This record gives sequence, structure tokens and C-alpha cells, in this order.
Amino acid sequence: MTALPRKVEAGTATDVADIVIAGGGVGKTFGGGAVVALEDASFNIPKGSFVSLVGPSGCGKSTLLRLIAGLIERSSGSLTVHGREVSGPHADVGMMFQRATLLDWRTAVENVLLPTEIHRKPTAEDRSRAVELLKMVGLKDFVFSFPSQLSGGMQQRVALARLLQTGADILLLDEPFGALDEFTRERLNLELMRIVAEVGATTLFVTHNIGEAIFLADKVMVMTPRPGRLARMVDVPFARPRRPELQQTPEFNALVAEVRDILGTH
Amino acid sequence: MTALPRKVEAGTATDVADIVIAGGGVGKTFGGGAVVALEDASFNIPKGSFVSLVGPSGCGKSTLLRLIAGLIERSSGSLTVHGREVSGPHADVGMMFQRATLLDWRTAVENVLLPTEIHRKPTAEDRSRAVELLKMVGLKDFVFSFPSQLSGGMQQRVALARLLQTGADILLLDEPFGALDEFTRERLNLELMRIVAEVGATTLFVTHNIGEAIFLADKVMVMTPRPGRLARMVDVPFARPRRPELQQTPEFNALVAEVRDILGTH
Amino acid sequence: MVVLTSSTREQDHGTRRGAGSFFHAAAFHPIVRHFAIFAVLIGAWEIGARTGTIDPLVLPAPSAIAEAMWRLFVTQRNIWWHLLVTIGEVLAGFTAGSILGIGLAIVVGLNPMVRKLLKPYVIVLEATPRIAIGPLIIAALGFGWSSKITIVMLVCFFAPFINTLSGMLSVNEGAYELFRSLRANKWQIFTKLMLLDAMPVIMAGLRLAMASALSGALVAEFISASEGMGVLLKRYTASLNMASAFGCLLTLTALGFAIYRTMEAVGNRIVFWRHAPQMDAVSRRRQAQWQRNWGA
Amino acid sequence: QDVTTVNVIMPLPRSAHFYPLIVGEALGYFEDEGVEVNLLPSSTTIPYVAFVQNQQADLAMLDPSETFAAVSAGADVKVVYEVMQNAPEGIAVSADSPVANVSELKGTTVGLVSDRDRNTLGIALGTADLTIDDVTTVVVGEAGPTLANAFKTQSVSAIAGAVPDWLALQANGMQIKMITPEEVSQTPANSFVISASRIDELREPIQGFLRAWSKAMHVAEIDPDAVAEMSKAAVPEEWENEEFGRQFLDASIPMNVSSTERAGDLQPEIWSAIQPRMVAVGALQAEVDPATFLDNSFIEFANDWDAETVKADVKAWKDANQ
Amino acid sequence: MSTVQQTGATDQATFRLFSIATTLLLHLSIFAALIAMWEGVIAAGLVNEFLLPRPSRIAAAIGKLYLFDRTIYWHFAITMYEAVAGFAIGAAVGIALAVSSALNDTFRRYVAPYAIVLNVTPGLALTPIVIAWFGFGWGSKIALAAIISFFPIFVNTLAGLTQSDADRLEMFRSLGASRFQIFWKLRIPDALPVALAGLKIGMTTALIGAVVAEFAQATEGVGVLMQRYSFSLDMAAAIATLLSMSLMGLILFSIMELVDDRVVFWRRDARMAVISRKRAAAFARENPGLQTNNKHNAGGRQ
Ligand SMILES: Nc1ncnc2c1ncn2[C@@H]1O[C@H](COP(=O)(O)OP(=O)(O)OP(=O)(O)O)[C@@H](O)[C@H]1O
Ligand SMILES: Nc1ncnc2c1ncn2[C@@H]1O[C@H](COP(=O)(O)OP(=O)(O)OP(=O)(O)O)[C@@H](O)[C@H]1O
Ligand SMILES: [Mg+2]
Ligand SMILES: [Mg+2]
Repeated sequence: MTALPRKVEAGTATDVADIVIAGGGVGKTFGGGAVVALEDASFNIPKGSFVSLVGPSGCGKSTLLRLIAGLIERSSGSLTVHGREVSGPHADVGMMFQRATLLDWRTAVENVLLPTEIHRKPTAEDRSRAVELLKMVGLKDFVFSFPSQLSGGMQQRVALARLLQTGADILLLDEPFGALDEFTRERLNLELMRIVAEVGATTLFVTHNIGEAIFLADKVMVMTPRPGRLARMVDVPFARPRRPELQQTPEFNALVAEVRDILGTH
Repeated sequence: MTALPRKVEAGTATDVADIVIAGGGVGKTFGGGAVVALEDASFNIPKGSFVSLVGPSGCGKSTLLRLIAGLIERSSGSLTVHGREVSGPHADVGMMFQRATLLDWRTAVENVLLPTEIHRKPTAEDRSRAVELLKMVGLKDFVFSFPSQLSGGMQQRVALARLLQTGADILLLDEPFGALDEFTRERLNLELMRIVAEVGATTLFVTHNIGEAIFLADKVMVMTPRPGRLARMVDVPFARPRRPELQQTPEFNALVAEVRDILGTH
Repeated sequence: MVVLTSSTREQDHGTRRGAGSFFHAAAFHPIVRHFAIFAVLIGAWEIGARTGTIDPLVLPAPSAIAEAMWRLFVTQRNIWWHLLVTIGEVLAGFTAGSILGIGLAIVVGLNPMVRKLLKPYVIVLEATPRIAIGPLIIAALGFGWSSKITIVMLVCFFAPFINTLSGMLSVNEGAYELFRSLRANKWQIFTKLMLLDAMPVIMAGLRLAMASALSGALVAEFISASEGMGVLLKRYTASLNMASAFGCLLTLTALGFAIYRTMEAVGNRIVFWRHAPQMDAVSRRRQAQWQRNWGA
Repeated sequence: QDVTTVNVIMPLPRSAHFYPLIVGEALGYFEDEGVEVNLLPSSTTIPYVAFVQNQQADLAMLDPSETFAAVSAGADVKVVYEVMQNAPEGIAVSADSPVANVSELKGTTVGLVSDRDRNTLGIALGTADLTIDDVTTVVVGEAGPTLANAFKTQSVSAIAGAVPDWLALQANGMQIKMITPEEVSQTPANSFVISASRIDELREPIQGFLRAWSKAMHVAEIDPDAVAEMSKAAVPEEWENEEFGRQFLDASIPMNVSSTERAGDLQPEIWSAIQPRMVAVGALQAEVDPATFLDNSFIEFANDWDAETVKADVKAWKDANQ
Repeated sequence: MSTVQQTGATDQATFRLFSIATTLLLHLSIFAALIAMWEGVIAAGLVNEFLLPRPSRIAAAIGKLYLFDRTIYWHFAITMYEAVAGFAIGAAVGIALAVSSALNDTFRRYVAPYAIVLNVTPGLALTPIVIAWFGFGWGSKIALAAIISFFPIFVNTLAGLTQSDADRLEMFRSLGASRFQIFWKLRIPDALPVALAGLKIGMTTALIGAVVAEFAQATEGVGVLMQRYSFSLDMAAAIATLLSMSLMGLILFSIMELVDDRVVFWRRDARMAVISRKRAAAFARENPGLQTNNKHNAGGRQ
């Protein structure tokens, strides 16, 4: 374990071989240095862990995800995924964007099948999985609807189904449930946890809901407002599998308060 | 007061003259009747009141807002604003959409000025108000940034500033704070309340955050899942002005639980 | 311009970063490479002409054309006036045609009823070869400038028309609803939303129009004229002086190319929001302007 | 002095091809008549007659088939002057072609300069007891290079057209042999036509125009070199290759100079003689009495000038310009 | 736009019928008014009939050409063939160049200028060369049609291919899609609306190319026919032929419009429901085991 600057705990002591995503002083500026979106972020994310990322609006969360996905180039620092420097989009990473970015000319199920199509001709199995995923996100009746026929939350759910269809072992989710009501959100949280556990995927999850962040994660990464920095990595000690009731326990609420405190003081 | 079907309370007994938005059995279907987005919604919204609208994803909240704004035509029922049947977009209604819909070719402040420009040549006053609004939503440093240079939450905040710039006395907000962190959201809630009170605007506010819904509103309209119906109109008895501390009181939490219950049983 | 650049974010990531310094070596500066390719093409052509593979009556040798151009522009100087006349017709006709095309698209695009009623006539007009109706226009407007400009106008109004219309009809739906909720009138929706949203497509249409304006001017001059490049070209072709004819043709081509490229550059400026670096500059400029006019 | 503008519609811009115009302008003959020539060089799908009738053109130069078409369509126009009496339509072959007369064309592909030369070919074939169906026709176009290419590659066995069509070819050194049958080469002339209803109104300027034209035509007989100089000044494009310019002018002069005693005089017998053959090939519905469309009332005035003065004018011009 | 009037199904049907009837009526009356005006102008002797014959004469000529002589069909077919073949070639080349340019920067940088050069060179001036190279037959007409129709297709397709939404592009890149896949699955569909506008322009341009070439040199085709009639001063027949060209253009353009409407279905609400139903049916056929039901495919419910 390398020493990490800026008080960010590196999480539990894990074998270096088990670190899937590692950032060392990652920075990103836009407009030729005019806007510092992310500064000096160092972190290690172990294999199979679920990390939530919280922070004020505009602090660089989406930017960090896009850096990890290799969609934009960092301005400074080092960033490795599976031990290899990130230099462009790479396999094994699935990303769900803040905006649903569905393709207008494809029905819901065809949108979900897209990641598969990118890699091979979809089999009957792929298809049935796609339909299953849509059912799971509660869109049983909208399998063949086009995006413009869906509500905002429904579009987000299609995008989630599409992410899960990738079968990637690193999942990056950018506010996936922003447009969902509490109940749907809760259900999908559980489903997401289940699937992630099943696959053993490493997950980075951006959310503004601190309760959700804690409920889902092994660790919560807290970011400061602009210029975006990692303020703290908070360990979540609760055992898995977790039940919704967990959220009513005092320990849980204490942790929520702690994270809120960290956010509030920065 | 007319008798309203489906158990929806019409709110406190107000003079009919004071009813700003009135729906009588409003319904909306898509795809030639294949999808029922909204069914038989009857409600009265008195002048100057703040009504929150909650309900599961896809239940027809955005549809209802678009109906009231006159953007789409209802399939059945009657719907009046200021006593006139809605038959197209009308004055006095400002709407903030679920997606930010900023114009790529305008800077943040120019986007905020758009509503003014539509009605007259912006004066120096209009301009300074636009800048003020942007400062208020925390975008002091981004007054002249283009939308593609802003984060998701920042774009939403620009859209909010734009809505407030309209000066409309009926405000329809569709999940305005979905992409904001708790602190920004809290701050903006307070600002929104302040401004709405100042102007005396009638507000319809869609959110998935039940706490937020109650904190802001005089009444919470709860909708059932598809086919979307109004399940209940819940009165919020707390006095104004409200302070954030209200949210820690047992009364508040009891109301949150009640609304969650209503949502959960449908 | 849309055509010749890719999207903003893609450029953000220098995927071509490692493309090797070989191609970027000074010797392979784009201009040098362009020139090399050009030289090879010309060389092949010259050889073809010299060896008789290419009939000089059909396509004269580059050297002969160069000589002819020297004569046209420098020693004899008889091309200048004709060139001026044609440029005048092209610019006037292009301006009129673009205004007509875009204007018609606006009227037709903003009003579905008018669209239904007018569109067939517009298409009929477009589908009727100008070379065939040109004489009718001359008959109506006489042999002077106005008929030529009208012909050019009719030749180049269609691409801006179709492109503006298709841009207007495929406007971003969310933004359209926003405007409707603001009760913007049709004209505002058009100027503040549709026009800008469709700008890349409209610019493409205008570039197409520019190219056809040249052909249009030539058609008009072929039909009837006593001055202009078409006349010169006709004279040279009729006397089988193909080197000079090609000199004229190349002049027209160069002219067209220059105008086209200028329009492309202008287009890039207009559609600045598709280009990250330009966006920063515009942002700064607008800020400065704002502060100048309305204080901080 | 009042200057009247005469709008003249012709197929080509100013060219040595119609040198009288250039010469007339160079020597100020048109000015002398109080006439200013506004040349409308046009190649349109609308016939010139239409422009004469709608008064946009005062004078049109029509080739014989156009004239016949106008007359038989009932256009009320008058031929007032025969411009090119020696520009016969005919059939040409390349000089080294084995074809020696029209009858050998049977079964081959014959090029037409334009679709209306179909008549010429039909009439020519008629003299060898052939019809147009005995050959395959292909229109090769008027554009110089296309025609040249057809000749060069001999993709057609012969080409039907009029002398001006191959003028440029000959001037460029391509050898051409005519195989036009005797009785066809006597065709009516390219002529100036005006609207019958405007004869009185236009009489004065047109008379002046035609006199200037006739005088200028005569200059070539006095001093072709002077004509060359004038045309060089007016149309430098045709003289970029001195050789070509010379050849071109030399070929144009005999076409322009009238073969009748009086310049531009009308020859009703020729207009009559061709008609039975045209009717036979269907190019004309019925024979027309030439008297109905020939109006020789302008010829007298057009020839009212003195050759000596013209000679003096040319000399004066040469002195001034050399 | 998606805010189509939604009324009861029968209401809608009546409404549609009614609106079709009114538009038709309007069309007819406008057309009739135009014709009457034209006829009047000529009857009043304001325009020479050699320039523009009166509509009744043209109508008679149309009757003669199409019903009596019937020679026009052959010429019509020839020109149509030339235009369509030229368009096909032009479209193939234009799209191929646009695609290569969009896929490969270097290619674009070196080829685009030549494409522009070819386009800004007036087609009319190219005719002699084209005829010399492609002969006196159909070949040269097709070639000219192809040359002048390829550019609008090229420019618009390229404009469409490079305008994809940045967010979607990122999504594809994050999926590890190859350039080729981004191309097929994102850029092409994104480009379709604009590319189709280009194809529409190209279609009419191809027709113009064919006719221009016919005017310059041809033995058959409507261009020749028109020349032939106007030389013989049968102006009514000439204009009738001209109108046939317009008709041809209208037919070709309408075909393209229809294609546009079918292809870019996601911009048309009504089409979307139909396609949604079709896809559901196809999906069910291909995956018999799968139980799905979809709201939007239950169109015939009420
Ligand atoms: N244009 C359309 N065509 C067909 N169906 C539509 C259309 N717009 C909305 N719907 C359907 O209407 C229903 C209600 O949609 P609406 O957008 O009002 O939901 P919502 O309550 O706003 O949901 P969310 O919270 O997810 O935004 C959904 O089932 C949706 O599929
Ligand atoms: N393309 C860009 N050009 C310029 N600045 C940008 C660009 N993209 C992002 N930024 C800036 O970078 C900062 C971080 O943006 P980012 O999208 O990462 O925020 P975020 O944490 O995801 O916020 P949110 O919660 O609101 O989505 C912001 O200040 C934004 O203005
Ligand atoms: Mg973000
Ligand atoms: Mg919604």
C-alpha cells in the first residue's frame, strides 16, 4: 500500500494485486487550465468492492468517472485499471451516464442489446437476458417502446439495464437513480447489489443520496467542491447481504450523519 | 367546491375565484389509447399555494405538468387555468423541464435571459437580475460558460435560474433538483421558497424526495403507478416561513412516513 | 464546420496522440503533402497529354493550360472583365437564391398548411431543368443582368431550402417544448431556436448553393450573354482553343474553391458551439462585451 | 443625332464568323446610320422567332430550317436580307475517309450536329434513293471538342451539318471532305428576319443597319488584312493562335460575302427549289410561296452606297491604326 | 413534433379524411386559379404564344403526346433511366466518399478538396469532356448526372455523419465499440435525416444533369424531344415535354420523400407505433420462448 496524500484512507489493507483501479494524483483541467475540474486525486479501489462517490454538484465526479473509463485524458497524475495505465476506452468497464443517452431509433430492448451487439451477434440467450433485465427494472410493458415514448425515469432504467447487459466487471454509474422515486430506487438498489455480488464486479457509484451511498457501498469516497478533490474515504462496516431495514438502525444513521458532516465542512 | 372523485381532497375550502388550476377528470392516453399515462385526475390548486407532486416513475407526473402548461392536449376531462380552459401554451405559466434543455449556443446568462428576450428587449435590470439568479444558484464563476462546459447539476441550476427569470406567477417544476447534492438542494429549496413567497406564485413541484416534497409544500399530491391517478392530496400543516430544522421534528417525520405509506400501498 | 471536424468531446481525448512523429515531421507538413499529391496528379496528366494518351482536344496538357492562363491573366489580360461580370452574377444570384431558399423554407417550415400547398410547386420548379426554363426567364425579364441573376438564383435556392427545412423540422424536441412553454411566437422559435439548431445543416446547404451558383451563372451565360466567363468559354470552345478554354474553366474552379473554403471557415465561426477551443474564445468575448455594455 | 438601338439575336457572340458586325463597328458605319447594335448572342430552347414577336429582338438571324419552321408555324415574320448565302448545309466526312458519296452511307452511323440536321441528311439521302431509316443517326452536338472528337475517332461515318459547324475544325488543321449531293448544296441562306407587324416602325433603323452591314461585308473584298486587324482588336480570343485566326477568318469571308449581285439580295427560286424535297422527307407540311415571307424592300437601301468611299474609309482606318 | 392531436379514433379518422379533402380542394383551387390566370394573360395577348402557349393548347399537346403519338414514353423512360442510373452511381460514390472521409481523417483531408473542386467546376462546362470520354450514348448522360448529383449527397452525408451527439459518442466509446461499430450503430442512424435531405437534392440534380447532357448532345430523351418540338415551333408540345420533365422530377422526389418518411421513422410519431408493433412481432417470432407484452404494440386495443 502506498501512502496516499490528503488524508484519503486507502481502504483496508489489500494485496496490491487486488487493486483494480488506482489513481495517483490524478488531475483534470478544462479550457487550457482555466477550469480545474479535478485536482490531485489519489485512491485505490480493490477488486469486487463497491465504492460510492459523493460530493457537491460540479465537483468533478462525472469527470473522474470519465477519466477512469478512458473517455477523456487526464491532465496530470497516473491512473491504472487492472494495473495498466488508462489511455483510452478499455474493455471490462461498463459505464452508465448521467444522461440516459438512449438511441432514438431503437426500442428499449434493442437499446439494452446494444453492448452485446458491439461484441458479437446476440444469441437467443442474450435476448432473453435483455428482456429479463427490462422486467427487473420494471419495464415489462415497455420492452418495445421507443425512448421518446418513455418517461424520464423509465429511460434511466433502460440505461441501467443496458449497463448490466454489458457484463463488464468494472461498473461506473453516474447518478443512475436520480430520476427515480424512493420505492423504485430502493428496489433497484437491492437488485443492483444482488447482481454486483453475483458477478463480483467492482463498482463506482455516484449519487447525491448519502443514505443510498452508504447502504450500497463498502467505502464512500467524499469529494470537496471545486476545485474537486478527494476529501475522505469512509469505510462502511455493515455486513452483507444488507437488508433495507439496515437503514433504520442508529449505526447507519450515525454514518450518514458523519458523511454529511464531512460534506458540510468542506 | 365541486365534489371530487377518487378520494382526492380538494384542499382547504377556498373561494372558487381563488382556484388557479382546476382539473376535472383529466385523462391522457398515448399511441391511440394504447398507453394510459394519466387517468381521471381531478384537483384544485388555490392561488399562491405550493403543491408537491410525488409518485412512482412513469405514473404521469411530467404528463400532468405538460398538460397544465398546454404543451400537449388532454384526451378527456376539463382543465382550467385562471378559469380558462387550457387549449395551448398560455401566459403566466413558467415550466422547468425534467431535462435541462439549455441552448448550446448561449452562455449560461444568455440562457437565463431567454424568457425575457421572448417578450421584450432585455433591460439592464433584466440582465443584472439574470446574473443575480445565477449567483443565487451558485454559478457565480460560470455566468459565461456554455452548457457543454457545465456539469449535470450545474445545467439544472441554470434551468432553475431561467425559470425564475420568467417571473411567471404559476411555476411548474419537473424534478428540478434531481441532479443536486443534498446541501445545494437544501439551499435551493430555501431560495425557491423565499422567491415563491415573495412573488406569491402558485407552484407545482414534482420530486421523488418525499422530505423535500413536504418541506416545501402546502399540499402533497400523491399519484398511483400506471395507469396514473391521483391517490391523495395530503395537507402539510407546518407554518411558514419554514426553517431546515423542521425536518428533524417528529411531526415532520410522521408526515414523511404517512406519504411513504400512501405511496407504498398503491 | 460540421463536415470537416469531429465532435468536441472526441477531440478532447487525443486518441491520435501516439500516431507517431513520422507523419508530423517537417517534411510531411500537410501543405507539403498536399502539394506532392497535386504535383503527382499534374505530372501524370502532363505525361498522358504528351504521349498522346489524352487527346489534347478533349483535355489539353497542364503546361498548355498554364501558358494559356498566363496569357489570359498577364499578357493579354482579356479575362479580367469577364471574370468580374461572372463573379458579380454569382454573388448577386447566390445572395438572392439563399435568401429565397431560406426565406421560403421559413415560410413553409413555420406553417404546415403553406407547406402542403407550396411544396409541390417548389419541387416542380427545382425538378425542371434551369437550362430549359432559362429562356422563359429571359423572355420575361429581358436579356440584361436581371435575367441572369434570376437564373442563378433559381439554380441555387433549392439546397438551402431543403436543408433549412429539414433542419427546422428535426429541431430538438425538448428545446421546442421549452419555447412553446415560454409562449414564444413562431418567428422567435425560428430565430432563437430552429435557425441555430439547424445552422450546421443550413451552412452545408449554403455551400452546396455556392457551388451550383457558379454552374448557374455559366448556364445563364451560355443561354444568352455577350460578356462573362461563359461567353469566353464558349468562344474558346467554338474555336477549339481548348487550352484557353480550360484556363477559363480552372479559373472558375479556383474561384469556386476559394469561395467554398471561405464559407466553410465562416461556417466554423458561426457554429462555434461545436468546437471546444472556439467556445472558450467566444465565452471570453461575450464576457468582455457584457462587462463593457452593462458593467460587471 | 438620335441613336436607335437595334437588338439583334444571333447564335454567337462577336466573332470573325460574322465579321461584318465587327468591321461595321470599327469603321463607325452603324453610328453613321444612327444605329447602335445590341447583340444578343443566345442559344435557347425557345426559338428566336418568339423574341422577335415579343419585341425583345428587332432582328433575328435564322438558319433556313428555322426560317421554314417559323413560316410553316404561321409566325408573321419577313426575311429581309440573306446574310450567309454561301453557308450551305451538307454532309462532311474526314478527308481520309473512304466514303465518296451519300449512297455509301447506307447501314452506317451518321452524326448530326443537331437534331434539326436530320432534314439535311434526309434530303441528301433522298437523292440516292435512301431514307433516313437506312442509316443510324446519332446527334454529336455543336460543342467544338465533341464534334472534333467524332471526326478524329471516326466514330461516325459522316456528319450532317452546315459549313460553320466545321469551320473551327478546318482552321485547326483537320481535313474535311464534303460529299453533299449537287442538288442539296444549293440551300437557302442564313437570313435576317423581322416581325411583319413592325416593318414600318423598324424600317428606318433596320435599313441603316443593313446598309452598314453590307458596306462592312464589302471591306473583306477590298482588304482582308484590315478585317483581320479589326477582328483581332475586337475579339482577341480568336487570335491567340495567329494561324488559327487567319484560317478562321479566311473561311468565314466567303460565307459572308454575298454571291448575289446586290448584297444580301433575296433569291426566291432557291427558297422554292428546296421545298419539294423538304415536303418529301416530312420536314415541311406543304410548300409555301416564298413571296409570303420574303420582303425585298430593304435591299435597295442596303445597297445604296459607294465602293470607293468604303475603300477610302479602310485606308483612313489603316492609317490611323498602324 | 410529438404533440399530435389526440382525439377518439373515429374522430381522428373523420378529421383526417376531412383534412385530406380540404387540402385537396385547396390544391385544386390554387392550381385552377394559376391556370386560369395564365390562360387569361395569353388570351389578353400580354404574352406571345411562341413563348408560352396557353394552357388549353398545352393540355391538348399533352393529350396528343401521351395518348395519340405515344412516342414520349420511350424518351421519358430513357431520361428517367439516365437520371436514376446517374443518381445511383452518384449516391454510391458520394456516400462511399463521405463514409471514408468520416472514418478516416487523412482520407478526408486529401480527398475532400478534390471532391469540392469537381463540384465547383460547372457541370455544363464538363459536358464536352464527359461526352468525349463516355460516348454519344446513354453513358455520357449517366456520367454527367452522376458527377453533378454526387456532391450534395457527399456534403450532406458527411455533415450528418459528423454531427453525432457527444454524450452518445462517449457511451459508445465506453462500450469499447470499434470505429466501425460507432459508425454503423450511431453515426449512420444519426446521419440519416440529413443524408436523406442530400439524397433528395441529389435526385433532382441527377435529373438536371441528364437533361443538360441531353441538351448538349443526345439522340433520344425528353431533352431532345423538347428541342425538337421547339425547333419546329410546336411550343405547346415543347412545354408539354418540359412539364413531363417536371413531372419526372416530382415522381423521383416523391419517392425520396417516401423513403425519408419510412427510414427516419423515429421522428414521426405515427410511424413509431407501427414500427414498435412490427419489431415486437419479429422479436416474438425469433424468440418463441420469450414472454413479452408491450403497451405500445397493443395499438388496436380500443
Ligand atoms: N410521447 C409519448 N408517447 C407514448 N407514451 C408516452 C409518451 N410520453 C409519455 N408516455 C408514457 O406515459 C407514461 C407517463 O409518463 P410521464 O413522463 O408523465 O411519467 P413521469 O411520472 O414523469 O415519470 P418519471 O418520474 O419517470 O419522469 C409513461 O408510461 C410513458 O411511457
Ligand atoms: N467539457 C468541459 N469543458 C469545460 N469545463 C468542463 C467540461 N466538463 C466539465 N467541466 C467542468 O468541470 C467541473 C466538474 O464537472 P463534472 O461534470 O465532473 O461535475 P460533477 O461532479 O459530475 O457534477 P454534477 O453532480 O453536477 O453532475 C465543472 O466545474 C464543470 O464546469
Ligand atoms: Mg455529473
Ligand atoms: Mg417525468
